[in-house]
Amino acid sequence: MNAPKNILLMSRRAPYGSSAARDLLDIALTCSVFEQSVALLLLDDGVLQLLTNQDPQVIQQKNLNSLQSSLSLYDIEQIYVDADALTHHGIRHSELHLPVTLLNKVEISQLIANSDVVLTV
Amino acid sequence: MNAPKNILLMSRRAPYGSSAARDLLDIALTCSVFEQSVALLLLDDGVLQLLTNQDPQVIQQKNLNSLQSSLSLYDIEQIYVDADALTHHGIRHSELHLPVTLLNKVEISQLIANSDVVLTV
Amino acid sequence: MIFTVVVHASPCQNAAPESALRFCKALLSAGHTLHRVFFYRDGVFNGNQLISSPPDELNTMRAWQALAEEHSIDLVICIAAAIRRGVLDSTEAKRYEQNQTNLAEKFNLSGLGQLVEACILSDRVITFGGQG
Amino acid sequence: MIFTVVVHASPCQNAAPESALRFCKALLSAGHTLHRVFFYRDGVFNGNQLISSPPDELNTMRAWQALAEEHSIDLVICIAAAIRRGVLDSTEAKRYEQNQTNLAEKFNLSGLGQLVEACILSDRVITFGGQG
Amino acid sequence: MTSLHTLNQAPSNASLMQSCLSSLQPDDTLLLIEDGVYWLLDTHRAKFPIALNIKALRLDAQARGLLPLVPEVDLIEMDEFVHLSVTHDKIVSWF
Amino acid sequence: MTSLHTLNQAPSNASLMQSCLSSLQPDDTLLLIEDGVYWLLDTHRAKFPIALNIKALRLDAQARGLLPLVPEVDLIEMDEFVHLSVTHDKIVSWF
Repeated sequence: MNAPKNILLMSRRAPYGSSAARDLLDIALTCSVFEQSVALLLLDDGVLQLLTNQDPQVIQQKNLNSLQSSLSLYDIEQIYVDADALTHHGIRHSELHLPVTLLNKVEISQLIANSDVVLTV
Repeated sequence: MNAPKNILLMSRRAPYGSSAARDLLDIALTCSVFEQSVALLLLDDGVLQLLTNQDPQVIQQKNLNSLQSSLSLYDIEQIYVDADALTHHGIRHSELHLPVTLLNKVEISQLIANSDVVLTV
Repeated sequence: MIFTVVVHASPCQNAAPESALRFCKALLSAGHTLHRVFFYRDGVFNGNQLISSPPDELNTMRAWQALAEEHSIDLVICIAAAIRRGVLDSTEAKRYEQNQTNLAEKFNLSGLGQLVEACILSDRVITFGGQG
Repeated sequence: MIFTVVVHASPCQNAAPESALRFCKALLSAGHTLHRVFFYRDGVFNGNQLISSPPDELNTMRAWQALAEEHSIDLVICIAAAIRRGVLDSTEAKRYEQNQTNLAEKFNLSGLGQLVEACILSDRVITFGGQG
Repeated sequence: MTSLHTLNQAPSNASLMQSCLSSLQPDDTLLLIEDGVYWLLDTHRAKFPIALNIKALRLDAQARGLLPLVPEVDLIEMDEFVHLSVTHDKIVSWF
Repeated sequence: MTSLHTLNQAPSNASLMQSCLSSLQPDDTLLLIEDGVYWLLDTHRAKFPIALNIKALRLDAQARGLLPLVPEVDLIEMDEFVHLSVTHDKIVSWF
């Protein structure tokens, strides 16, 4: 058995306009099932995936907030957010649905550097 | 028989990375067959569609320059290019494959205003 | 007024087809006429019969069919785009030597001329597209 | 080295699948191993049997098949993404009560676990994607 | 002739918004749909010209959790989308 | 660990390039592929840090008519793409 890898899942996409946010979560849950160390990194419009109060039933889509809430059940706790992107959108940390770690640009580049595999969605 | 409409076909996309450029030309030729007045407007990365010296055989795609050359056979002469976009990419008028009319932002907004139908690709 | 709606994006990965559907329903509710829905580029995947959606999600293909059923809407798929992407009725399947088909009922394959004709005959044309 | 290649985009509208193909050929020429090609999201359309391309254009689906034939490559299509988008083999067609199929030979439907397993077993993983 | 402009991409696509804004005539309307509704967030909206006629689809804003964060007065229903497409002479789609 | 970054979108997607550039470490390489090769045009390239290791796929540049317009020294073949993905510890794809 190989040692667990550090898999980083990265997304820059807003939710619902495309399926990227949901597809990212599906990979994350699968990584967890395979007992890999998985981290999520949300950049640019990707930070919008974490806004609270989502109500996508009105456009007949699954609620991402509910899926996000299940991440901790799978021991996925490393959720990293680009602090500059939050500022860019004028969103406060408290308006996010999950506990996250804010990173600056240098920390983001180090997170990428320290990962074994990076998957983009 | 209705009077011919002024149909404006607009694209902001670079060629080959997506099929937008080719799909735009296909609509243009069809408009001409239906004897409508058709104009092309290329904005942003769309101006890159007109670069000369394209050689997409190496990536097994059809050469857009050849398709573009056939536009005049269909009496499609109104090809408008965003002058600012050319400047942005540092491309000279002489590096374009077809004779085009350069427009500034005000002229672009007037061209859109004066069209009966605008189709985006 | 007479409307034509153009769809450039595939369902699942893109919200554009669902927006287009809601717009069609709203214009019909307001008493307007929907001359045609024209599916171009990756939009041709809207007419793929083989799509199955989870029970709590919208099946866009079935929703188009239901709309066509209720209001006799002309759902036209660009034939050239469909052949490149593999969305075939039985005529095209025969022509391209395929022994399976996947074009959903209520959708028809036809040429880009149907888009241009719709532009000529409609008071308003609106495109729903995505990146790519 | 052992590579895995991931493809997120559909052919026709997007250059990513063709880039992925060229990359696969180049790594095999260099003597590396291609553990798997995994098709996710709209990438599942790469395995649509019903695609026909004009004679002077690349048929990406056939090119993947030829690669798999020559080098025994594992071409895996994400089953959940494929069912939503309507790319079915005969088992799934039966399960979803469809009487046609369109999964091309040499491609196999399987779960996202095949992507994660590939990440574990490969030295390098590279994704080819597009907007959307 | 007037135009209704629709725009469906999130704020990282700044060049799309720039092209759209510079093509607007005074009597045109900009309608934000799908991921375009995020442009209503204060930090983005502040960059728009004051005289701009701007609206966004309520359904898309509600789906994305934006109702507490954006001005109620800018939100419209689907029937108003249809109405705007009738009262303007044509529709220009930015995507 | 070093990364090979690939980027495949044209210059109107400025925020993608910005995210990519700010995530680069000194020993990383940026490889422009597909529509990403347009970033090699002088006006765009001038904005990159001088120390950046940057390459672009020749096939994609040739297809798009860029050979007369971009520096020959930056162009690489497919086998060098594979080589770069071996000599870096992982690949990060920006699209």
